[in-house]
Amino acid sequence: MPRDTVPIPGKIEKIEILSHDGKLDTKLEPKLPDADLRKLFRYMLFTRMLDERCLHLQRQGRIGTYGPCKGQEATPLGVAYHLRKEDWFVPSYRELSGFLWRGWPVDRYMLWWGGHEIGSSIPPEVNDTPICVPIASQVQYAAGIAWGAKLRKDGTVVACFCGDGGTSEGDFHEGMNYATVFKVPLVMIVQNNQWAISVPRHKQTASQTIAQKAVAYGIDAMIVDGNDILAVLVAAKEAIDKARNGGGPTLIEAITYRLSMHTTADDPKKYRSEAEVKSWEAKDPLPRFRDYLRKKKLLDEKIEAVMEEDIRNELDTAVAKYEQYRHDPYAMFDYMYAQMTPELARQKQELKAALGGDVAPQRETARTHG
Amino acid sequence: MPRDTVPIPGKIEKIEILSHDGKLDTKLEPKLPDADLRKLFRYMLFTRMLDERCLHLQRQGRIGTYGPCKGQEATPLGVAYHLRKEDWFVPSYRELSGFLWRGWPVDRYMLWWGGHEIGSSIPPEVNDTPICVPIASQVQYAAGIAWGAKLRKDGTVVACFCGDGGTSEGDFHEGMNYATVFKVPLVMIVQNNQWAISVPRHKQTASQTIAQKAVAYGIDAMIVDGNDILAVLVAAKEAIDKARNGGGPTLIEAITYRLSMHTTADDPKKYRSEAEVKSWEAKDPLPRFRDYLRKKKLLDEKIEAVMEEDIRNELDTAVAKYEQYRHDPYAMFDYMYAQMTPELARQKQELKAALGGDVAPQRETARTHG
Amino acid sequence: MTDVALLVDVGLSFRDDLGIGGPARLDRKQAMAQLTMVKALNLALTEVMRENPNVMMMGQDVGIDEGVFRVTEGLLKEFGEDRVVDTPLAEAGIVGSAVGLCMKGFLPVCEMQFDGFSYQAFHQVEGHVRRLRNRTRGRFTCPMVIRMPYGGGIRAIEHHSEAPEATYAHLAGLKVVLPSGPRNARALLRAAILDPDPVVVLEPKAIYRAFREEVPDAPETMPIGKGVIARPGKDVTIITYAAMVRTVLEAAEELAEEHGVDAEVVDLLSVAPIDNDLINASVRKTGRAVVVHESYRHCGVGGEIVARIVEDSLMYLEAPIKRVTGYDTIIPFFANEQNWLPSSAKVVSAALETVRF
Amino acid sequence: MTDVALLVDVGLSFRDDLGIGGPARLDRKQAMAQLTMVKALNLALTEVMRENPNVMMMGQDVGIDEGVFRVTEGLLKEFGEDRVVDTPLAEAGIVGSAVGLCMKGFLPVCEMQFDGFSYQAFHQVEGHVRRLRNRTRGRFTCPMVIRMPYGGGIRAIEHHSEAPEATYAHLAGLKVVLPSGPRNARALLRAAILDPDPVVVLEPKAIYRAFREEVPDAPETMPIGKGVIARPGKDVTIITYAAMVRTVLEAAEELAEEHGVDAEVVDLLSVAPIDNDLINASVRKTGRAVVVHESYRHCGVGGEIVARIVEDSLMYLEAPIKRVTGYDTIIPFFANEQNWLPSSAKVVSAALETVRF
Ligand SMILES: Cc1ncc(C[n+]2csc(CCOP(=O)(O)OP(=O)(O)O)c2C)c(N)n1
Ligand SMILES: Cc1ncc(C[n+]2csc(CCOP(=O)(O)OP(=O)(O)O)c2C)c(N)n1
Ligand SMILES: [Mg+2]
Ligand SMILES: [Mg+2]
Repeated sequence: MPRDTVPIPGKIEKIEILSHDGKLDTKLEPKLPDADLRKLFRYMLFTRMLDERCLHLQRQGRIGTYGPCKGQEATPLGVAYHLRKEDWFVPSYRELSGFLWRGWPVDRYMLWWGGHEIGSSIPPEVNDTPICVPIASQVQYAAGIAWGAKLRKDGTVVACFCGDGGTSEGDFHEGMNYATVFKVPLVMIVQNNQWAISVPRHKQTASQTIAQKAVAYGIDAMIVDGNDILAVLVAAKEAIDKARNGGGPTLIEAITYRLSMHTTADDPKKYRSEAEVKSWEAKDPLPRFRDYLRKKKLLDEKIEAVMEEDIRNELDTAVAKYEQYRHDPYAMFDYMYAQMTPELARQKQELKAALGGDVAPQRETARTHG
Repeated sequence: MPRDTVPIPGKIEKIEILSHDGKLDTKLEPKLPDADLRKLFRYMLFTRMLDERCLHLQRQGRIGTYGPCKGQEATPLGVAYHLRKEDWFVPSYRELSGFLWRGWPVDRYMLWWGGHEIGSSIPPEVNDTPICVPIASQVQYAAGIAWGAKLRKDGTVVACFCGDGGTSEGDFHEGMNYATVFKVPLVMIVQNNQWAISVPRHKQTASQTIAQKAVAYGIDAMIVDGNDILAVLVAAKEAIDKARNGGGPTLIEAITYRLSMHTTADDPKKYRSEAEVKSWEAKDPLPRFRDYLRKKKLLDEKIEAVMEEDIRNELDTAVAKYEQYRHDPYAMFDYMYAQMTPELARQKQELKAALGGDVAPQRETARTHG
Repeated sequence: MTDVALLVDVGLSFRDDLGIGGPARLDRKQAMAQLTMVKALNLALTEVMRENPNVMMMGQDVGIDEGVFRVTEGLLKEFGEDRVVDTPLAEAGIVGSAVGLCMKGFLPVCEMQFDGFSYQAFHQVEGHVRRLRNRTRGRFTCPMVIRMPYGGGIRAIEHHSEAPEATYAHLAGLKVVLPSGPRNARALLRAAILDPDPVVVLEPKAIYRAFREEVPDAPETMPIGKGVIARPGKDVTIITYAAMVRTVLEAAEELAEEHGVDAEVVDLLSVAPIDNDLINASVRKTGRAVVVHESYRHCGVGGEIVARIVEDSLMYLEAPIKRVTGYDTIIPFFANEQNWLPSSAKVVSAALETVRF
Repeated sequence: MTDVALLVDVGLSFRDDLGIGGPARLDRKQAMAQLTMVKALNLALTEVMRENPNVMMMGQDVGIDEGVFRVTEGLLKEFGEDRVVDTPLAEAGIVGSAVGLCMKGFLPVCEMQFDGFSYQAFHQVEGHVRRLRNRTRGRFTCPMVIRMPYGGGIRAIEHHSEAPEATYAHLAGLKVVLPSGPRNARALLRAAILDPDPVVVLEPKAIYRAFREEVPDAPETMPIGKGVIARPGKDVTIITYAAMVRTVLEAAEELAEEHGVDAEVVDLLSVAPIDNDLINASVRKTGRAVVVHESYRHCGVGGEIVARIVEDSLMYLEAPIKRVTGYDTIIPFFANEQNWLPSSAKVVSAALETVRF
């Protein structure tokens, strides 16, 4: 074949099950126990309400800058649902629904945004990694955890998340390459929410889809409507099962939208139209899932009201717990090394002297300084 | 389409024209002037002989560690042939044939391997960048040069080279992404010589071809037999023309083989079989092109003998020139900044004191130390 | 071997009469505007971009969003998409492609969105930006600027409060400047862009909007590598830079008012090159020194300053030199960051110990 | 808050009686083998990998090729592909995936093929490796080793002769060790692997095979952060580490023989933590100091050492402290690198100036 077109290897599948206008593909509809469906909804709602509460706390200066996840509740939840406890959930920072599902305490989430390291301290019984700030850097350790899982032959799977913007970083590429070369049990989910702060998806990469980046690593990909939790559940299950069975990584592009600002420091009006936001509000995962469950008679206004009330109470408790937290001003020295170095011991004494001797754990609200 | 396979966008073409056993696809055969064909051959031969000479110089301790390019002469040459003077040639380190075609002085090449910065100082009339040691880092500046060309609207094109191993680096990914997002006139050639030192191609990436990595960036790719200069000439022309006409980047995977060691510090017997090397020796680009030209009556043993004799003389002259080079021991201070800082001036004095005053330019052969 | 032609080429004129001092030396008669540092930096960018069509501004969200701190406000509108570029999310991509742009004669100003993400580009800075001139014996140069918000104090999340000046200053071939107020920020950024070599501009984000300063109408440059006396004094020299200049000046007031100690405050403005003469002249006068910076102490700029004093002025020293710095720990998440940062109180007690030694 | 359990867990026993000294202190009766540093490092790796199945060796060409310097000779054969891994060509990938392996309980030893390419992984080291324990309040830790051939002197091409110790030492959360001979190389690498925190091991490639040393049969560790007196003396303290220890010892001989100057040579072995007590004890004894290292002077480890001396022992100083270092230029391509590197002659004249001050 002196000159020929070579077929491009690989497969991209696209899955939508519950459309934003309520159309349901019953053939593809996942068959989950009713209780689970309701529980998923509760987590979705909880996420939405916690997110709102955090915005509120931020406005009152009770936490710092906050990065909301409104509109992106379905994807992390649908993925987390199919993970086992022993599996690993490796988030970026917009996977609140997944954190909650996995058992991350609510007050720890607030503590993170409130400027406390303890917010990164995942409870010992949960195999999550904390919020990861340097974009896409988590893809590298996700690949490493999954590699470790393969070496340990312990049958665990890693689900890792990043954003559409994250795919531009070298770390995304290197992590994907390692994961695929070593054929590790990794499910890589890109939450394509159309924006990386002010940079729209089409300025981020010239590829028509994010999913097709899988071709570069010789693996298959899926595109799901990331606002359709049913589609996410189906895609995630397939990818997780495949990973668990030694089939290696899958790339999932979840098409979604950041309905709110990038963070509370951001003003999205500067770079995107109201009309665009409106059009995506119509695709909001939460009402969509609610309507589905109502049709199934798993929800009604009364149940929802009780749910909301319960959640509100839980949030109140969590906020109270958050605000009771007292941090140790000297703890900065204590976790640098397993054994404190002489120099750090000396510097700890310096700080003690500066603070006028041993100071009891402090309560510093977000307003204390600045 | 609730569940569907999405076609993967993009196109990969494969081009072979002159097979290693002499079969020629006359329909695809590029129509170059006879003089150019002969000139190309002369450069190929020159490259081979210079490469051998450098190995020899290294063994005698007259240059340092040397990285040969034996077997990879066709690709850089075929690409460079279609570049205009104003275009840019951005190599890695195995593109000797291209350097020569572009007008890089032979003694400068030796000076580079002899440990002299002047070997990186490209003559002002040549738009080349010097040998680039950190793998794939050149892809980033190649993208930048091409971007600059687009901004300047000067109609120039950039041809950048890296190895199969290089595609694993984050820099390759980021550079390709920038080049494609900004749709710059870049032709990215990956010399897939099957090995990255001791790491075989299949351990470098799980993708079936290097070419398909283009899909990740939404562009087309070509696979050429990199040992077939006719195929390279055709592919390069198309990609360069496309770039020049605003069509954006193309990824070319040139399938070739490193016939020699990685560098003189390397022992390939540790990691690859004699049989494999033998099988590729049969595909050597040099005899293949020579036979083609002989069939065309553009070469015969006599012409070749004269050519070899001429080249040998040129190499002798270059070696003599190389060995006459005297470097200024203080030059290390002179090119750090446009204007020397006071601290560097002080340190320069320190060195002068240490060397016992102003020292004339030195002759340091590779054997002087260590 | 100095490339004088190039100096002229990019319009570099480090004439001394254009050099301005710190806040204490604003004595020329000119129309003045009261600007924050953000506005002053924006002004410098606008001015240089108007003067020289080769200057480009590139980075994440620097275009339509006008920078997350709004330093690039109005630039996209005035100069268009070719010159003010929203790049894909890759720091090494920004810096690496800027190296190529330099080879095509552009003067790119690269924004790293935060100090903590500049490390993603580190290998391009180390491997190419700082080496290009030397490696090619002047055939190619890298007249780019890498600017980034620097340091702590704004209650930001992890990786947004880093102080990497020593890391950059250690890399031969770079220049590293740190403005301490609106006026010198504008002058230093201008100087950095016009400089024929790569300059890292670390902009103390804690004072981006903390105060305003009079800034003259006409563009100014400052010589890179020269510090200023921010407050003259005779009892002890306190050497510092960036946001810490304010902290130290506050400490100096307290030292004067409460303790009768007259501190001289040196604002370095640049840590590579560093103003050896100024440091030593002041220490020779006072005989005592304290160094203050917010980055890690270990192998920080403070050690370098001490070594410079010891090399040139040991015999003038009447007391050990104290370093008041960030501790050798990860800078705490923001609830506790103020305990990590040098404070005016910490400076006062270090100065008193030094004076009372 | 120290994680004592973990210390015990990974078998760490920094008992003082196991601590060994420099070349001068090889006094225990044991079977000895004459090894080069490469062989000694190889021995350490082999020993630890035999003892602990969680130890992995990973990097470019560390498997079938046994490392470009052959430090990993025999490992693939003995421990198999799962534990000795030829990685794809991406340094951040090596270090970043190793962070994940740590979370799964492995103890990865990452090889950077050369010092000059470790910068490609810098953001992973800065952003995760050194932060993981603190960020998670001990939930996750990073007991990895990043080892690399270090420094100049082997006539290698560009980027193969870098000395990044100050860059790593400045990053709080890392430990940085630099062996100076086969025996301490083996002991330090072992200690680094067993250490519950990340350790950067910089292996001076100039002395990889330059000489042999007796190495006992039984595995040894050395406490990280402690230096040794490589040569006792009374007139001037010369503080150094890595390949420069040999250079300095040579200079010390010349000083003694030709100039009657008795130099004490301190081999730091670790620059983070740094052995403050040893440095100051020696300087208090001699009253004079010279610091020698091959990396850039500006913001290098030398400045830190001077600052430590000034902080603790200023009043013992009888002369300025000289720094003999690589210059603040890109290390020249190899034909001229010897003029850049500190030499025994440069050390002698600095020491004489200091003594005769
Ligand atoms: C390495 C790095 N560079 C820059 C930033 C600053 N930053 C924070 S979020 C963000 C955009 C991320 O976009 P995307 O990956 O699409 O995620 P999204 O915020 O949309 O969820 C940027 C540039 C960062 N956190 N890390
Ligand atoms: C960033 C970086 N990492 C490691 C190396 C060391 N190294 C030099 S060549 C090489 C292999 C390169 O393989 P490939 O890209 O396929 O090019 P080839 O040598 O086969 O032409 C390696 C690992 C380097 N030069 N740069
Ligand atoms: Mg996004
Ligand atoms: Mg190769």
